[in-house]
Amino acid sequence: MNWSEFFYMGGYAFYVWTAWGITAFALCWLFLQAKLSNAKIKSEIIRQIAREAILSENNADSN
Amino acid sequence: MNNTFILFCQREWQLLFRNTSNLVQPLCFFVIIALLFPFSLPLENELLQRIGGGIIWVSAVLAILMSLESMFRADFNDGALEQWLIHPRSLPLAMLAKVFAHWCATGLILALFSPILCLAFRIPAEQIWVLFLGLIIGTPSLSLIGAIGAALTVTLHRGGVLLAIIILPLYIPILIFGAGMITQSYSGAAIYSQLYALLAILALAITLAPFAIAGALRTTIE
Amino acid sequence: MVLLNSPYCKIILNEPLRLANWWANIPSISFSIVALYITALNLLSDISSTSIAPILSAHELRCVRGERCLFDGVGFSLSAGQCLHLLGSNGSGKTSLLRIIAGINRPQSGDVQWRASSIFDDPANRLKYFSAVAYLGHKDGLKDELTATENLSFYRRLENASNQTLIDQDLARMGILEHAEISANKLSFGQRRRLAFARLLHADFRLWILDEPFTGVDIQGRTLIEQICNQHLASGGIIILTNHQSLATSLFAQHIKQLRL
Amino acid sequence: MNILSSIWKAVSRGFHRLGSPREFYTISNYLTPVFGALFLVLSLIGSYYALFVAPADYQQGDSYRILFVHVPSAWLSLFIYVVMASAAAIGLVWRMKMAFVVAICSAPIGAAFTSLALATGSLWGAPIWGTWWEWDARLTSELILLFLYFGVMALYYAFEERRTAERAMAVLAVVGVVIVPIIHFSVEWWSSLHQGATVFREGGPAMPPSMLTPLIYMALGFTFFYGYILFLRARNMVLSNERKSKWVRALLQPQTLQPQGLPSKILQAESGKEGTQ
Repeated sequence: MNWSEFFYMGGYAFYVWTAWGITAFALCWLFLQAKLSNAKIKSEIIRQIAREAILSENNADSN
Repeated sequence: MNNTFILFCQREWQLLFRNTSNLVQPLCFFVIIALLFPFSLPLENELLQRIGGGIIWVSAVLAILMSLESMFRADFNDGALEQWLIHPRSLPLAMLAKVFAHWCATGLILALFSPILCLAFRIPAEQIWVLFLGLIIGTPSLSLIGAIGAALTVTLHRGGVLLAIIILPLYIPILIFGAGMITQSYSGAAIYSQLYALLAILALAITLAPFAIAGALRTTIE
Repeated sequence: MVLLNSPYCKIILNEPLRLANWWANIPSISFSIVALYITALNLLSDISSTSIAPILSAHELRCVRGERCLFDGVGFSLSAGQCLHLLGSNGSGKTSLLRIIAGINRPQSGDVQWRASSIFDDPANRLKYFSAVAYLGHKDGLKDELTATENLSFYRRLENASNQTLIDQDLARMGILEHAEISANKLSFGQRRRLAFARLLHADFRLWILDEPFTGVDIQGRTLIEQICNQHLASGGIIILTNHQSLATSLFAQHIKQLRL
Repeated sequence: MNILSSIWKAVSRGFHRLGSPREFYTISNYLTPVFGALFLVLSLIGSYYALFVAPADYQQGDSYRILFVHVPSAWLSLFIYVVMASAAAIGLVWRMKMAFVVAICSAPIGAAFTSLALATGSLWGAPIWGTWWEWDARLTSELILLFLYFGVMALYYAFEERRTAERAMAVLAVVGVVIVPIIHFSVEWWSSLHQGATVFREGGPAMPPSMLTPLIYMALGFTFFYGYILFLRARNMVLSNERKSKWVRALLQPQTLQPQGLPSKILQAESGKEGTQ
């Protein structure tokens, strides 16, 4: 199984590999975007909880 | 006569014919767009004849799309829409009447005027009749489906562009069959299959669109 | 529910979709299965239990605008001849509450009941409720191009009220008869409020929902509207209104219940 | 008869239980990794067969291997639209928040797969037709489907109030799903008007088993990928929608012991306050 002939793909190397490359890229992009927005939302909520904790402490101190 | 359909039709005609500006505007828009194409295209007789039907159909679609914007906007701004939402009368039937009256003011007038425009494209007499028939059958479903989009975007202050984005893909089958009738009749073939397809779409639109319009209004009126 | 009992599902089921290649058939089949499933489940849903209650009652209403919760746990019950006066600062959700009671919007949770059955979940009761309620919001629902009489006659025919002839009498009662043939956009704001109010006369609306009825109306107009409301309450009607000034001095003060948001 | 009604109650109770965001979140804790694993296994096996094992096509040589990527994404783009429209219809009829969340989260995934199908389709057609874009029936209906997806997403993001946006988008999705077969039908007729049947007839039993098995693996793998990403995005949306509710707070509470990303000033102020108490 010589690799160079496999990658040559019977002359259509460019089309086949760009097609598969685009698919792989699209799948990874969808996955990464989902993961990144998950992290972003979680950190937002955590920061909000922390901020409210501090606010409630200040109110507790003040009155 | 207090039948919902007649009541709403009369009211809509009263409103539309009271100021004729919103009768004339779609017509002028239709003519201007149709006349823009000859300036931008090569003017050989034979080519113009072949694409004339398609140009008239595209400008009819755009003229109807422009006139849809104002269909619910006025009623929403002065609160009439809210009164219809809380009324025992059937809202889908009222909306069917409203779209029918709106079609009479736009679609019907475009169709009646299209033979005159065909002269500008030197379309032979027999195709003029086919184009007229196609517009008469196609424009009501254009108005009905467009009214769903108008109902969805009535509360948005810049809803015009969005209306075009969400509705134009849904217009493609009507455009294909309508313009297809002319290419068929140009090559001498029978136009019945496209005619039946347009009639089928019209039947589907008349039965389902009013319920979708009523549903859309109920969801977006907050 | 409107989407449901339409011919929508019947059309999809028996329309023979002859699609070209095999993979295109899957969507229509799966969609018709879903449509069948929806209609079947809907038939099985049973209507909530009935209990003796005053004519109009609301339980635990909750409304959210964007991320803000306007009000929560709001409830009241009204019987014939009572008037509910909603009090609250600007933006406290008074208008949203009125729109929920009128049935225009659904509350996020809680329920509004007319004659002991819900106006949102029970379609038959909802129609009966709509024929008995009149909602007069900030926007008065009058078309600018039409004249006063045309506006009024449209609403009269909408309620297929046979007494078409009373239109001039009602306009005279509201003091705008001399402007009967003027198109609505030429009327002043106060005159438009009177015209919108004229719609409620001689109509068999049991429940009036008025959003600040006295704004922009002069002194005679105010006393006139108070007389009409008093007469309506005396004849067993119900009124829900919002007003910034207190109504203690008004004619129908003895009927009033207050609800602070 | 009562067996049927008991099954019916179980189904509808499960159905409604899935309706609540919290139940969905706990269930999806287990389901999401399963979908992810299934996707990886199936698509790796499928691509191995597709690239290495399947013989070269006598007519198109090796360029037909794009089929194993084009057909699954084309099929999936339509499948996602139908799932989105059914979720929208269920959301409208039963006013179920979760149904709207599923519909909204699957719209971008559908748009991604449609553009993927368009790209791979034109790449596949290029060596045969010599041009990058050919008004072929399937490619054109894919293009229209892409516009439908953009229309649905544009409508959702046009409203400020989330609740109205969900329901308006749901109505458009349901209307769209009625018109999709008509669009497909009219484009099929329209393209047959211009040129004969297209060069490659893919899909259906005409394919030899050595080509069909990898195609089925890839199609299943992509479907599980859709499920996986849909669950991820739906969980994100549930978290951000319910950020005020107690169960989200409880869920994220233990993580505040080592708060990352908090500016150091607040940290000292907090520790300083504890020190003085």
